[in-house]
Amino acid sequence: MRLLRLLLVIVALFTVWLLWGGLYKTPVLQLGILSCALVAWLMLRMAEPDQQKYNWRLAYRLPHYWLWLLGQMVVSNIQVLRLVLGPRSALSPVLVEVDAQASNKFALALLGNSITLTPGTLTIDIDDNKITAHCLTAAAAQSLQAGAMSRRVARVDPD
Amino acid sequence: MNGAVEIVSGALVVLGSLFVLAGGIGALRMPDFYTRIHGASLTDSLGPVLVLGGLMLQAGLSLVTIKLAAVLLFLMVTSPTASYALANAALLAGLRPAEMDATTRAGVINQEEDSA
Amino acid sequence: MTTLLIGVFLLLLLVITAVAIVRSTDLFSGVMLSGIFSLLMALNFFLLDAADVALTEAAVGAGVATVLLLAGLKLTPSTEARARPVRPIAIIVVAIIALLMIYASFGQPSLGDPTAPAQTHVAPWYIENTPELVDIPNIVTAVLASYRGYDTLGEVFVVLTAGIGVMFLLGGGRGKPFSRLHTDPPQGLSHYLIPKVIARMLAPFILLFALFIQFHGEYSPGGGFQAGAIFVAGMILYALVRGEDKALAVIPPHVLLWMSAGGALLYGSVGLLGIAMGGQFLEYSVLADNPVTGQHIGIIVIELGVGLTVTGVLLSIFHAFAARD
Amino acid sequence: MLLIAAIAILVTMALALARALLGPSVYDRVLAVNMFGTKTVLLIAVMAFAMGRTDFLDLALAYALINFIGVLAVLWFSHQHHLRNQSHSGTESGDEHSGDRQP
Repeated sequence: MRLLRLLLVIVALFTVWLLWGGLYKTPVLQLGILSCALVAWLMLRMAEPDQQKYNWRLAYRLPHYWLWLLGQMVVSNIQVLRLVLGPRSALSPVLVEVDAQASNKFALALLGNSITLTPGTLTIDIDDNKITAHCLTAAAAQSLQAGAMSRRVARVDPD
Repeated sequence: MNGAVEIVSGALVVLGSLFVLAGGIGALRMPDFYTRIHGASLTDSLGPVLVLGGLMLQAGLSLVTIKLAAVLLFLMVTSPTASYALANAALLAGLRPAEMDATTRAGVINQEEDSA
Repeated sequence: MTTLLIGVFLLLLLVITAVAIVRSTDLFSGVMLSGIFSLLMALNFFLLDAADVALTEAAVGAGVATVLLLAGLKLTPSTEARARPVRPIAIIVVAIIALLMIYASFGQPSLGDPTAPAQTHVAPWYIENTPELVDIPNIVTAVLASYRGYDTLGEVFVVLTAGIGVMFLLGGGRGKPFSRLHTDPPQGLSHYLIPKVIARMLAPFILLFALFIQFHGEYSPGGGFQAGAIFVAGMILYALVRGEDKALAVIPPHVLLWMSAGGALLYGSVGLLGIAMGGQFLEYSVLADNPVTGQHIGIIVIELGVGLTVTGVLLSIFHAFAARD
Repeated sequence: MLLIAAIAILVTMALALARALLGPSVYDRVLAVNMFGTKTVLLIAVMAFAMGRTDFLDLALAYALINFIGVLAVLWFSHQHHLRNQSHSGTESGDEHSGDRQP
């Protein structure tokens, strides 16, 4: 089982190698397979006992989430664009805490980075499953605390 | 390459670069450090998506597009991480956000001491 | 034309950054500004079509230099010592030399001048003969690894010497290459969740990209120096996030030392093998029946040697700095 | 089109450099470096297309992968500084390296 996982990792890495390369000559491909094996071996040495297993279902759930995130990014970018070009008095920076609905590491990191990626909200600290976010306006803080993003993330990678 | 794709991709690239420019203005105009990160994050979110997306349209279905997609993917993963690390480093050094809510302030400081 | 204008604009920013670096007495700010300097340099190299050099600047400047400088800054006070007032004679000497150098630069052929000696004799020879003699698309690699293999061997030994010097200055003596005064409290950013998760996701790709650059050196920008620096960046990422102890468990100190010396040794042995097979030192053509195949083998092996030495030395230097308190 | 984008990115670089020079805190400078990195990736991508040298995209990929390590090193540096201040003096936090120091 473990060998199978390792093999799968090597195949995945080699696919990335092929997609980067565009150069398919035998010696380079042989060295490529060796390189992928070396990286997989180093990954094995770097692995932590407590680490989360990759969830293969993410492969089709994540793109769906990204599309939704892209929409959010468009909306919030336009909002912040107005704030940047408008008067300073429109700013009302505030710190809020957001509860993450899924508490595994990947989901927390995904939520934290999604909050940062939508301008107007910025993750500045994570404690257990509470994320402290710095918001540019009270309105941004409210929409963040409404929890739509947290629920989406929980659906992508549930505990 | 037909004309319509050319025009759309050019428009995307220019639009994206305008967002990038707005991010630069934001980083310069915002009043304090934490709000400046917000300004700068305009550069890090939609700007690259539009610019690299536009270039991908131009390149069509090829290995160049895949490489651009890889660049975009890695940027989208690393830049918020960098912003978080930066904000956290500033917080750790005692740089406080302006106009902070009193209750959360206590919460943040406690957390910081626990983790250290 | 537009490329030229963009280049001039970037050079302008470069001058401003350089002046700011000299003027700032806060070392931390200096480190950050030199990060910007490095990015600007890389862009300039890129605009001049020197992708190999730009990639080196990118790999060293973005991944390794900032980290090493910060690790060094950990051991020093954070502001620059007050400089002694400069004596007038020193200013006069510097001014005269600067004027002489500017005057001498008028005697040089201007940038890209087609009648310059380098363009009329050396470069055309490389461009004409590389497809036949070495048969690899990236002529820069052919020049670096084959035509000027002696120079590159020298560079590898310079890197190795630098590494040995740092080991002697900062290391912990025989058998203990990296002194660690205490491992408690735990080092690294292991309780920062986002960097930890992201580093775990990205580290394999950085390492893979480094090896990709290593083995595509003959075809596209890259080679041993760039690959080594990027590989080290990946390992440093792991060390920053998990702690240096964990990183030393993945690639132990003695392996690092073997890599540093072994890479240079590998390079030198290829040269000696050339003599043994009836050629001259670092003549790759004799390594196989077909001279072109021999060149390919030679270049791949010496690039590997370069990559090993650069990886071993840079990572050792990082650990030597990071282990000091 | 690509040229307009390149100019916008270059102007943004100048703005980021201005932020780096103005400070006021050291973290503003780090922010500027970080912005500069993203802009470098974008400028390389745009210019690679403008110059017709899309094989140079490896450079953009290298930056996209490793540019954030510098900022993580800043967090690492601050963290170690913080720990050291706590263990040596027992004061509540590392204000010595605080933000609003002038260069």
